[in-house]
Amino acid sequence: MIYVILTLVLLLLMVASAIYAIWQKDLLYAVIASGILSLFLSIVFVILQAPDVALTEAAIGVALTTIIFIIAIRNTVRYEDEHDKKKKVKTTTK
Amino acid sequence: MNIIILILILFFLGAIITAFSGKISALVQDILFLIVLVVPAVLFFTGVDMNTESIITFSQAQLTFGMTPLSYYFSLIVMGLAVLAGFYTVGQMNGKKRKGYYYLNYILSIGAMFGILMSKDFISFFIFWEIMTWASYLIVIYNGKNVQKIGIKYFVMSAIGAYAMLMAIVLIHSITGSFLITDLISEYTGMTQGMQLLIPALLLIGFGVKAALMPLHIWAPDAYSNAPMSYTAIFSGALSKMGIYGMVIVFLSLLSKVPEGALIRDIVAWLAAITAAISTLWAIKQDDAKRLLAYSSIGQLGYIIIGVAIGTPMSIIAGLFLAFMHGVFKSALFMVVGAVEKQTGTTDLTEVTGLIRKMPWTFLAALISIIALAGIPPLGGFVGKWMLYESLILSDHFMLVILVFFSSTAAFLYCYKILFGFFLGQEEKEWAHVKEAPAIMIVPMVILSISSIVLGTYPQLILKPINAAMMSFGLPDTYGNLWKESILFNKWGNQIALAPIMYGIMLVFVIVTIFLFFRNRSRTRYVTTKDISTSGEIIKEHENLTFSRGFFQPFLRAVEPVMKRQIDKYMLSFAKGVEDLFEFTRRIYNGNGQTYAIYAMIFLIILLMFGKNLLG
Amino acid sequence: MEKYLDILNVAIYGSAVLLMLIGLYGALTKKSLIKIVLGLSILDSGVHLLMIAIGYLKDGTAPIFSAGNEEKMSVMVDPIPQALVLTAIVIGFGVTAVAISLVIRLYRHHNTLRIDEIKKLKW
Amino acid sequence: MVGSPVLFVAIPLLAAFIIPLTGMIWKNSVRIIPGLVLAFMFALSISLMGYVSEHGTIVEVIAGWKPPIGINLVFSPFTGFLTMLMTFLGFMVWLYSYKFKRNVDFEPSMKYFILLMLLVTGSVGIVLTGDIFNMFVFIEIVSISGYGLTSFYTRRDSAEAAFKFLFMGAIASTFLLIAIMIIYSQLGTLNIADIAEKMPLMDNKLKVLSLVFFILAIGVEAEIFPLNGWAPDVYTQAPGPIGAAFAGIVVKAAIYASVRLVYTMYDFGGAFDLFIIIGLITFIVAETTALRQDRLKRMLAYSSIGQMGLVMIAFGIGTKEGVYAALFLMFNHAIIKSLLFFSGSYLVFNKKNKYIKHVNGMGKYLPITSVLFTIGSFAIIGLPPFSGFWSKLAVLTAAADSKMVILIAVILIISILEAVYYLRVVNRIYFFDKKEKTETQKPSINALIAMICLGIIVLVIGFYPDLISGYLDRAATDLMDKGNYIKEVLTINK
Amino acid sequence: MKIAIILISLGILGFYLMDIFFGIGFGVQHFSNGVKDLYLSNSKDILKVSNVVTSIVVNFRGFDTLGEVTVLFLASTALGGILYKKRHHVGERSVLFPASRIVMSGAKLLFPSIVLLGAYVFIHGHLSPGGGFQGGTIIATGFLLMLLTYRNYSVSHNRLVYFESLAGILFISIGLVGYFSKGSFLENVLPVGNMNDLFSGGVIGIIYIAVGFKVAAELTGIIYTVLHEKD
Repeated sequence: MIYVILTLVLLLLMVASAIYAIWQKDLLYAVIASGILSLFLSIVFVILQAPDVALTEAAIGVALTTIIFIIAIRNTVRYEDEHDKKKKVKTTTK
Repeated sequence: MNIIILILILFFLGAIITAFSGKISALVQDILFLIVLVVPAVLFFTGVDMNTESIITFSQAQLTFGMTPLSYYFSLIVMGLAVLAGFYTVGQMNGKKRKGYYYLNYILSIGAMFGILMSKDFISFFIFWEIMTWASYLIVIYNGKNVQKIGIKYFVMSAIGAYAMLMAIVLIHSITGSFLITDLISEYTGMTQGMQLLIPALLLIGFGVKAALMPLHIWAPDAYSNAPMSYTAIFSGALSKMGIYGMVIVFLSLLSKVPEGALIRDIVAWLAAITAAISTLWAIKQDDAKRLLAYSSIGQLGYIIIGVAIGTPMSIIAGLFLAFMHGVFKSALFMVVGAVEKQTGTTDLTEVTGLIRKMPWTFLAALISIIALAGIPPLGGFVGKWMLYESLILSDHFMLVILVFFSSTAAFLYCYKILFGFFLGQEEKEWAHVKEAPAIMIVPMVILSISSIVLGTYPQLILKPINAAMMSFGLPDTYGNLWKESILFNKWGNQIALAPIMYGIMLVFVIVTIFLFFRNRSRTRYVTTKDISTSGEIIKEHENLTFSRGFFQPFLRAVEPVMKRQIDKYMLSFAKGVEDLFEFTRRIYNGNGQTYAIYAMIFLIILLMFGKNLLG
Repeated sequence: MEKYLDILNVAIYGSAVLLMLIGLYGALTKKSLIKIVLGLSILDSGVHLLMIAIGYLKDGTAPIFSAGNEEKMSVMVDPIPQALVLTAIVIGFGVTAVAISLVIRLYRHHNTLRIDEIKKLKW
Repeated sequence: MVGSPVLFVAIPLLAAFIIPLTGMIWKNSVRIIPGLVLAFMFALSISLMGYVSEHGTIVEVIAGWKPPIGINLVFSPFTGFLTMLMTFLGFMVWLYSYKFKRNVDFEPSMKYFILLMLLVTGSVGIVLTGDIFNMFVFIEIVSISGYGLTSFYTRRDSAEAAFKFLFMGAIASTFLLIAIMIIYSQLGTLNIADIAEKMPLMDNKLKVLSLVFFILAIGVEAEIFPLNGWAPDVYTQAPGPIGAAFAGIVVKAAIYASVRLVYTMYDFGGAFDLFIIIGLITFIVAETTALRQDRLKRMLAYSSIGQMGLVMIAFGIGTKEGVYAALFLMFNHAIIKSLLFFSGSYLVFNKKNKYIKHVNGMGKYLPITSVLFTIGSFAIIGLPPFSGFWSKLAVLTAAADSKMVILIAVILIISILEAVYYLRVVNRIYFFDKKEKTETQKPSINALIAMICLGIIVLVIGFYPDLISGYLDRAATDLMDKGNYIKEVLTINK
Repeated sequence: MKIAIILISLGILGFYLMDIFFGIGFGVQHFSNGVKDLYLSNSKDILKVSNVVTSIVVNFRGFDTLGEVTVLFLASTALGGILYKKRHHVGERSVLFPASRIVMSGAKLLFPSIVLLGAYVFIHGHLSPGGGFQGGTIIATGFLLMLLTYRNYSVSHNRLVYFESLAGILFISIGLVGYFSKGSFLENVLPVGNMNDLFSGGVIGIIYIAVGFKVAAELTGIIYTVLHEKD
């Protein structure tokens, strides 16, 4: 019973973070949100009796994918609207 | 080794060797070229008979080679012309660029024509047909002028024809299970009615393109005039006859067997008559000798097709006879134009004048060939045309007779134009340096002219093979009985009945000509055509006031309404419209990766929604 | 328990499909290349959840034999989808890494991340 | 038996892992080893084909588990024929690009050859494997090496092309996973033969939907119409030989996958009609688009897509003659299109946008390359006596035998367009004057050898098609015999 | 307009997907004679591997894993090709803010334990959840931590190549040994031992260790390449 509720909550959070990730204009936040999604996903995997997958998802989805996205954002633009490109250049160069 | 296969291999290997022998020396190349043309011809006339048959088996198809009486008759045209034009070619191509390329394609197309005639099944027929097409295509674009327009037009029309034929071939195969022509003929009457009409129609489209039948002729004027004249002699004389060859088979062995065939035969006959009439008008209009002859060829082919399509024994004899004659005199004329072009550098009738003294042999060849073309007795053209008229009248095709007679009469106009434009008239300083063409070019022309005369007097020389060909299609034996069919012939062995009278007329004509010539000789005076009194008006320099300009102007004005509606303009604008339409399909690929993904989603949705109905 | 199972049925499959649709929506509508790649990775997550859910068995245990449960084969959840997802996750990561490097190079080349401005190749 | 199908995968992978090590010691080894491996694969496929034609299909199991459990590789006349074709082309591509990459730095050239080798390996894997998830893995191998190879030249717009490819590929692989899972959830197996046997048990609705997802997923690699937006870009931007590799190897593998689905796994009759519809649309759209192209490689790309549409049509006819024709087309297309890509990329070498007008007058400067390009053009139009004619004839005959008259007409009409745009290029090569002063690049000796090899094959097959028709015939029989495939795989006694 | 089309098509797609998966049902098994039971029993009786996922990944479907490792290898190769630039700038990094001293020393402390954890995970892959992929990824995250923390931390490229190549060669060699001695690629050639023993499962443990090293080296390489990508 408690697992059911926990699962439901996790699924809800997952969908919410997915929507947030797509909706958010600040790509950094969006990427973090997708990392959180992966974290919840790995917990759901544990609940669904898939510990191996959960471990993989936790390591790859949460850590590596996110960091790669972040590096990409560092190398390119932080905001989805590129009107903010110049602002980004100002704020992020040291 | 079968002799037919040997000849084919000789042609194809010889073509390649000839092409590359240019690296050694030009002379070697010329000699090789002639050897490759002459040796197969000799082999053919000595070694091939009706019984030689050979089969090459592939898993997909069997290639069967052998000779029929009909193909023997056409082979006479091809081999004879190939050798004669070959000698002419060596003279004409002397010193030109890309000789290897030209020789290669020349020999390939001759070999392919020979292959077509020797094929007994449709696959080898089609293979050689296509080789002939692309080899002639490569020669049409040899000059490098307008290749994108003229060459592509020729190839597209050829492809339409060839693919129509290919479609017919695969349909035949699906029905009869065999590619053999004889199997088609034997099983044709058992097919469904739709197939009985569809297959001949498709085949006729294929043959009609090469024979320049009306809506499919649009490539011909450009292609004929753009190819080097030594090849156009073959092109018009022999290559177009391949279309006739196919048509003879279709008409005689397929369409004559079913009642519905009469409809197609009438349609084709009418189209051919219209072709003859319209292209004659166009020929009259031309100022360029090449184009003039090209249109004239289309018109002449029209007569031949009429003869073949009408389908009475007499008309078929007429058609086949005209086919041979057309090969003879039209090749000679194209050679004449080629000789003039080589010596003067142009073929514009309004530019070149008065060559009669400079190039007498060429003039002689042109004169005789033109008399033959116009159908004036006693030359060969007359015999063919007479038989054609007679057979048309006897088979109640009066409208056709009127059309044919009209165009035949109108043909005098352009005949005169070409003779007058090049050879008669004033001598110009511009052409003072012109000399007679080299002997190697003159000899073939003269031989062809002589054969025109000979065939006019002794038509039985080729009536015999024609008769054999027709008997192989189950038609009655007419050889020796032609007097029953035509009043032209007398009882004793197909002699022309009127020959003495005709020669009498001819003699009178010649005498009168000589008389007039000597009488008026003293009165001739030389004026220059470009120094005309203009009553004070200043002539612009580029304005050419040669008398050859605006020839037959009133006549052309009279027929202008007919000529305004050019079918090739419609077809070209149709092609252009189609191509512009494809500009839109191209816009589907708009470069945005996301749009492509959306296409994928829509594709998925469509499949999801209708997949059940589709897959069931 | 049947009732909860139904809830979970709707919830798990529903959220997996929802994740996929959200990911696809992001990939198909967003103009930023990074957002598109992010959408694709969310799409992948949804599919992985779907696959694991298909292999799940009611009241199942993880497919690992320990000293106690050596005979309880029938209650183990299906290990095959798990193995497949394991492979799929790693492959998905490889694709994402390549995609990100392409994004970086596109930015270097075009100085923009908008996909509708990167269309030099068309027609 | 000399060797086993598993070596087709194991040896290249081993080589791929070794190459970075040997590259540190001997720099040229990164070029030579892939060639040796590809040659080995080709030789192996020939020797196995010899074995197969005598003893029947080879089924090789992995890790000693019989087919429903373990993964198996099937080397039948059909898959073997495709393997032979692919490895041969792979070797040709290697030979062509051996010196081509000389002016490139060491590291990228090493990567190029590793990726090329694994591209071929992945394609061969797709063809040989008897397990759908394994097929997915190989498809991903092909895709990722494809992305890497496409974006090889950093100065072109290659990243854009690769990204489009990746975008489509990622979506496709997602749906491929879904399709695999639908099948697994119903039948509990991943083995193709096992699935084919159990397929009647499956619910019809799920069957339809899973096939739809499969078609979407594999269609991306097979370049069927609405999914092929990436293809022209990739062909244009990838290095010249890679275009040939895509046209000759990758697409063939994808077509194989879709054919295996429809012919073996599923038992829908309507799927064949779907093939014809999709193939026809692809054929028409691609060929009409190719007519209006002004860049050479893009034109070749659309033409290649169109030819694949024709292959789909031929497979959709569904008779043995149709399969024969389709295989013949695949063979011809692989050889001829590679020849065209090889020679074409020298004709427009060093030109930035690779416009068709850049080939003007090249006949004088690059005579052999031009002749080969011309032969290729004539062959792909289907003019006899080149090899393309026989395959076109086979397609039309097969269609006629199935009474598809309108289909024949459409194919022939579209073929005219094909002739037009190829001849336009050929005319330019020989009859136009070269305007620009840019340097032409003479083909290096190895590239010339590769091109001449392909050209000779085109001519030889044109004159004597029976050289391969035996292989084609056995392959077609093998594909049509679904029951035999299931029996061979499931009753292997290992 | 475009958005409307997309939304509609996504809606239809969602409908069909839901339709499919509700039909399949959650928590139930549709097939009776699938390969699942065969995998479970074979893993227990023949291979003596307690983690069935591991036995599937490494042995039953070992070919997939080989492909998967290849995919990673390809990804790192392709990535290197895509981001290749002529000038090498080892030592430059693109992390923006220098890490604080606490983070630095914390990372130093954590790094060995992360590596150790990773090694444990892949060594015990056949006994407990985890394995080569998971362990390799964990080790890679350890390197990631170090790379992020220390400005000048650099991983020797050659060493990565050694690890990557040797591990890959080991994997395939084991497979080939199986092929040449037992007749089938990747077939077990070692004694299987007892269940729940560290030395059980024959070659599975060795292969998983090789996979672990390879994955760790490849992922580290990927991160390293991307991280050093700077304009």
